[in-house]
Amino acid sequence: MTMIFGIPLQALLGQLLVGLINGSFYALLSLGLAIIFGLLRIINFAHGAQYMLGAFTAYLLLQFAGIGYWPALVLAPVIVGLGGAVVERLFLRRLYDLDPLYGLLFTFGLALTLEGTFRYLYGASGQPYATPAALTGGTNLGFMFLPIYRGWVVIASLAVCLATWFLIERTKLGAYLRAATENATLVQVFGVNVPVLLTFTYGLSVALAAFAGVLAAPIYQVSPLMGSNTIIVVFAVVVVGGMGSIMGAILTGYMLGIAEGLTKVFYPEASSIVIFVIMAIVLLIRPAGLFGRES
Amino acid sequence: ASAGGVSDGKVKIGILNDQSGVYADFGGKSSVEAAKMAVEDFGGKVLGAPIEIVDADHQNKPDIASNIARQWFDRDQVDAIMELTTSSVALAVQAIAKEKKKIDIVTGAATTELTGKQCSPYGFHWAYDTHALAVGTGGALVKQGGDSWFFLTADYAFGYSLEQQTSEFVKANGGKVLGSVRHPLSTSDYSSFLLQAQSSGAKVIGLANAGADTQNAIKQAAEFGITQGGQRLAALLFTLAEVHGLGLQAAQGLTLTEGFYWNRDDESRKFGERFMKRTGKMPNMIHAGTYSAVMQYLKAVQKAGTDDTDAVAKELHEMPVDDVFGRGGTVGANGRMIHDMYLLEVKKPSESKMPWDYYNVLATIPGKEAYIDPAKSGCDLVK
Amino acid sequence: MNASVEQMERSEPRVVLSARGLRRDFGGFTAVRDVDLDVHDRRVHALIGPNGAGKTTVFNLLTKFLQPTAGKITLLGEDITRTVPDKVARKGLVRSFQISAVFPQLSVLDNVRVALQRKSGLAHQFWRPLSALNQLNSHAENLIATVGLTRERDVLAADLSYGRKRVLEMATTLALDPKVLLLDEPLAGMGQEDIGTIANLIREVAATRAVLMVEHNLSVVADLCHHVTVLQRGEILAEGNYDTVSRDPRVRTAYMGTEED
Amino acid sequence: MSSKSSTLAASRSSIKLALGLLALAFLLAAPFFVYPIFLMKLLCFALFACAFNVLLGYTGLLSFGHATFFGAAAYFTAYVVKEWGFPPELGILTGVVGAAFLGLIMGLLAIRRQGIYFAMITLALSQMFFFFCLQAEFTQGEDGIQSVPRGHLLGMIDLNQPLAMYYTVAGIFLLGLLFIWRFVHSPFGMILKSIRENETRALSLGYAVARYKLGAFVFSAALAGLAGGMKALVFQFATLTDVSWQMSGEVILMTLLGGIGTMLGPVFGAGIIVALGNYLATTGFPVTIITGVVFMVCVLVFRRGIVGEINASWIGRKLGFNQHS
Amino acid sequence: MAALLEINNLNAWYGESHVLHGVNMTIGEGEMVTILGRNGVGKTTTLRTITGILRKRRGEIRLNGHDMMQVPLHRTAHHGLGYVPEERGIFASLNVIENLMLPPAVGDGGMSLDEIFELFPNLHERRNSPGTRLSGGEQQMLAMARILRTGVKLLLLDEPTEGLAPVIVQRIGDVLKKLKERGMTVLLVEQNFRFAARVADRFYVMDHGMVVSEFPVGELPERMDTLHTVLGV
Ligand SMILES: Nc1ncnc2c1ncn2[C@@H]1O[C@H](COP(=O)(O)OP(=O)(O)OP(=O)(O)O)[C@@H](O)[C@H]1O
Ligand SMILES: Nc1ncnc2c1ncn2[C@@H]1O[C@H](COP(=O)(O)OP(=O)(O)OP(=O)(O)O)[C@@H](O)[C@H]1O
Ligand SMILES: [Mg+2]
Ligand SMILES: [Mg+2]
Repeated sequence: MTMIFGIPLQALLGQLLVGLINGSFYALLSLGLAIIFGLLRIINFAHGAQYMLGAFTAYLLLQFAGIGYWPALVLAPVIVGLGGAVVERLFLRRLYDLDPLYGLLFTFGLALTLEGTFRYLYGASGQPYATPAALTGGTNLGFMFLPIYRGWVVIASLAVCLATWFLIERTKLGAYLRAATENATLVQVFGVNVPVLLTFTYGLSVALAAFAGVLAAPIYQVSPLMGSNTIIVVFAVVVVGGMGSIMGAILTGYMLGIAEGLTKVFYPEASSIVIFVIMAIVLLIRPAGLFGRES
Repeated sequence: ASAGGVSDGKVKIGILNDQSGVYADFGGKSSVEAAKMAVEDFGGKVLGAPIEIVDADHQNKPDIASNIARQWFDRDQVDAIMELTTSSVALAVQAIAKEKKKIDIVTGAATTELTGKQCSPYGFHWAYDTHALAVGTGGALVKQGGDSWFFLTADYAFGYSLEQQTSEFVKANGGKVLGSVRHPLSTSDYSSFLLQAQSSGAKVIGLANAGADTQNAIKQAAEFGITQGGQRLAALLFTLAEVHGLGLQAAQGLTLTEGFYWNRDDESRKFGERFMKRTGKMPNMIHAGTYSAVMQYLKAVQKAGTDDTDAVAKELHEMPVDDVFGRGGTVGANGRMIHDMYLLEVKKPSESKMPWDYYNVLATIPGKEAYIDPAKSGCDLVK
Repeated sequence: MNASVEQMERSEPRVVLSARGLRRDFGGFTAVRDVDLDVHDRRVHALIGPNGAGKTTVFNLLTKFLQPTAGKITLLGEDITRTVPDKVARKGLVRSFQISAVFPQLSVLDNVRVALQRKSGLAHQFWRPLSALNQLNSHAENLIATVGLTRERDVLAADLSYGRKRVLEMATTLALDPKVLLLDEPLAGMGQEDIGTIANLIREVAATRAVLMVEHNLSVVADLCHHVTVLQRGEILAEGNYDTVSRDPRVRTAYMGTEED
Repeated sequence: MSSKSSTLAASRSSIKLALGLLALAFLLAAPFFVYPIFLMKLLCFALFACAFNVLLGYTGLLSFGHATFFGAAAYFTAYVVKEWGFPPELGILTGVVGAAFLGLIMGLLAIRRQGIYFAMITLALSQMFFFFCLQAEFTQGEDGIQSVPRGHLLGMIDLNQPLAMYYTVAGIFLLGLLFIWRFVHSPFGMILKSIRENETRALSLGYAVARYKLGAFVFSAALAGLAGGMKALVFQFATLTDVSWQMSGEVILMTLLGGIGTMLGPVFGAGIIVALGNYLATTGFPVTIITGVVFMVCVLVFRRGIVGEINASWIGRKLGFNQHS
Repeated sequence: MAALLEINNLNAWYGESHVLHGVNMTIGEGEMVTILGRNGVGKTTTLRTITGILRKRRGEIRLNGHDMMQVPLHRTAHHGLGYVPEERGIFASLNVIENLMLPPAVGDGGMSLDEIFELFPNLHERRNSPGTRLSGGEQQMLAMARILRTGVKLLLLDEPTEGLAPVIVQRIGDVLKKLKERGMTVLLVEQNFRFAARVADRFYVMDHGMVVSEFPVGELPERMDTLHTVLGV
């Protein structure tokens, strides 16, 4: 058997794949965060809670309406995204002219409230959500046993990331969004309703988080706390990638997922802080992040 | 006047636990119900004085817990505090109770420190501890054939001590430990670790962690086909509430140790169903433990004829425990309540005949084996 | 040109700040290229050019708010190409900003005192009461009087008009007693009366030090400046005294904006 | 006119003096009416929030990792007092020095960036510290360092007497507040203020801005450490709660609620949050929901905080509280 | 000629600084009017106030008789107002085509892409480059072209010739003349006299945030002397 640093090559390949799966969630979440930050200049602390909401909405749809995984994959993001749009309309909008710190603090409060509410209603230990029948089981890839659902997660996240990237980088709507980031006033003068655009953007990014939540539901427990730990790591991912860079956020998400995965093999104790360490190093060397432009 | 030895005409018991945080399902509000059931079963009065239950949510913050504990003792004439989820809270409150000369009975926390170096003449540890869990799952499972182990260990003291104690019993019973991997607290993805566990070829994968960590690990183990592959999962700290949260689909085949199972015999079933009516769920060992602790405390007051702390503590140390939870239990000089533990296996969905019918009882671990001999506990109250 | 200017020109003033081959790229875009600049003691040197020509960028390079891509900068004989802004300031090269730079929630007096604090050695004293700063009052008040802000002494800087803010900024800049003064459009947004005051002030100040200023008010440039450098697209288009430069047809097309006479 | 304004000024300052004396009297008499442990906890958190406010309110830096200093000092104090038998005053001093040292390290990294980046970096670094505390031997993991002896202050005063402990805490609190007052209203504080107002301008005036910010950061960390060390003695334990990011969030909330950049705002903010935490414990209503809602309401409609609003109100103007500097 | 744009007693502020002090103007339909004035007298500010970018304003603005003071910023274009800012406002993250297609069409009679490329062949050549890689002149063309596509009725141009080579200035002059033939109304801010004289029907001269004089192009020669003093050139 080929060995690398005392680890069989096969196992290493498996771990790389596993890292990629993990990175899928980071990519989806940091993508939404990067969009919100890039276009709205708000650090969305509630992103983790909205991820959790996605998972819970899927769970509730199943419990109370008998709506299964596949419809929920579309419905839950729509529902949560609409909720996000309402939040933007009612509250966030008032904060755009203020120091971005207030946006951070508001969404922090929002996150606490959402998590608190769900913990109050459903307890902390989480709810089960079964893997959809079509995706149960796994295949033996030779170097590892790959649960089919995990493969689906990678594909779905890649597809959604790319679609979002396409929407923002390659369509008219995206052109408005990008132009509004550079000079919102001028885009308004051209007759584009930027406020509505911003509402849409926030809703979309929140929907991305919720989508990640639905994807996560069969893997992780559907728990009110599932977002709060993830979100801090995802912040670090976005800082490493460079805030506001969409492709940067996606790539960094996958990269750090893999980096974390490898750390779990070579030095598992450090796997929770490896991303923070990378962040500190990147900030020292390239303060604007790997893909960011210095403002 | 008829209150006799009850100091302020009332016996007040405080249930202090986590009601909104990560351990809320462990005991939480339902434990308060269990305590109230005990009061009712006792008859609502002791020595003619009314019994009152108060409760508070310590939010897992020792400072809030200690604030409440002091106020309860100093101002509200609370006579005893029970449950005390999570070790930092339990240790802090036990220290206060010791200082104030009041009784505390811990059912929520796992650390053996409570009856070890930090023991108190007025402190009791009722439902379980890390040692009992390790003996139960580690020792008993080896006897069932699970003789090679790999640990997934939460990377902090609690995880280490579970792993280390369990390893001892695995080895003591002729098994061997093939390896372990330490994962950070609150890891959400265990696939890396599970792959390592899988490739170790161990017969048993021991989960030396707690709460959401264990749940996620189990769920993902099912996904990676670990149990289908013939390996057995053993959760070192896991209760019925979490099995319920996971669902049998994901939890089937899991081995664990608890101090109570409602569907074990008629008496426990009767208790379970009464509890179910009030709370909507079946009791785990913490709920039942809290019930037992309240009950035993009231019996002790009754027997002592007073609620004076020294007298009650003396009775608590001396009286045998015999209720639905602690059958044939005894209390050591270090405050440890010694009772039988059960090695349990989670049923397949097809085997489960009714809601909450989750376990097969694999073995009963006698209390003497499960718990540290008080003489060796390190508690300086034991001479 | 007035008499005093001519008088000064006779004694050969030394170069205090000089740049050679200054260049700055932003990504692919070169904002400043091959700029050579000599700023003389006791002279007013104007840097003019169309918007976006790179004037502010040159200022940023000289004061180290930006690092040059290439080139060398010398201040009082010392190479300062790779130092940091606050150090440059402590060496005596002080700038004002194109967009008014005051401390809005401090009073006029406090604005000036903050500037005076540095040399007084009080700046780092966290153990002394604020009243320790009173020793700076008379100096500060003098400066405030010089720029004609005495009446506004206790007004918050935020409450000053735009022009008065610029005046205040001059006062804080002067408080540092700089050897070389860089002024980015010091007269922009000022009323006619302030323009007179400040123009005179600049003239006075320049009697003992070097001044480099960016200014679009050409009559003031004509009146004040001994030497004019015209920038266009990051490069020096023309140089010389005002009369020479303003007769240069390239300057007229690129900057002054009239082709006919 | 001048005589009128001077009598107004005189009556203002006498009103302020009266209010100050009233507050002092309250502080002295409080343990006879209110539960002392609760008061002490309040004072610890109030000092913590005030220390935090030095940074946010007077330097314009939002640290999302201040629990590190509070919690670390609690651990240091608890450890040296319990394991090495240090007297309480030395124990607290160890906490302060330790916190200041951590502040220096975190500050060196974080002040390289501004605004939200600064916030994120402090958050990430404090998460690293949290994991360190979780795993380090000396913190005893989730058990925490328990049963820390309070000892005798200066070898004479028995701190196990609740009142002795209370007056010690009150004294340290007042001292800390005085320190902060002096620091903020000093020539150095003036520079900090000018940096907050216009960083580039301060730089162009020749101030090594980074060093001033670092100074403020370390000072704030040290005082947070003072609060943390004190808390370890009051409660006689040090646990992970105090280094968690939720604690960092809580101190922000206290400051925001009381009034950012006001001297006494954080004290009121801390009072409300601590009281709320205690009160809600027995009502069965989840604390996080309330906390979250308070956060949102503050940001949306109440940005100046309680003291800030009072200062800006009619009464505040009359008393001259809203004057600058 | 019907008045397309009427401005009465317009005041505007940047923060606390009062920049426009009662500007009055009337632009007829199909007219091409130029505002002259030294740097900083408020020409740009006047345009920014008309578009509504500067919201701190008082007075009256009527477009086609419609009160524009209450119209939200993103609706002004739909009333037929097109704006080419002084700094051109080319978006760096969009390429030429995207920049060109960005403003939504708000009326009929906008130019087609073909017409635009015929008018500005350079843009066709560079259609796939990022907007900011263009030379200053090309950027200026792009900024104008982008508005011409939308079919607005009134074009506000801020110094379209600034920093451009004479040959491009000439081209832009031709374009403006063509637009005029099509009936487009233009309000131009310009420092370049000769250029302005070539295209404009009428002039406003501004100083200190006010209109100080107004005259038709025919009077230009006899006004030259006074203009020299007012404009300081
Ligand atoms: N940080 C930057 N990144 C990219 N480009 C920049 C940056 N700063 C300036 N530029 C560009 O460099 C050029 C010169 O800018 P600069 O501000 O120096 O001009 P200026 O001569 O001061 O103009 P003005 O008279 O308008 O102040 C401009 O084209 C500008 O867009
Ligand atoms: N954003 C701003 N904030 C504050 N003052 C401003 C701002 N923009 C312009 N001003 C001031 O308003 C006045 C008018 O500016 P405006 O840009 O309208 O002049 P202009 O006539 O267009 O000059 P130019 O020929 O240089 O373009 C000037 O004094 C300018 O300094
Ligand atoms: Mg400039
Ligand atoms: Mg202009």
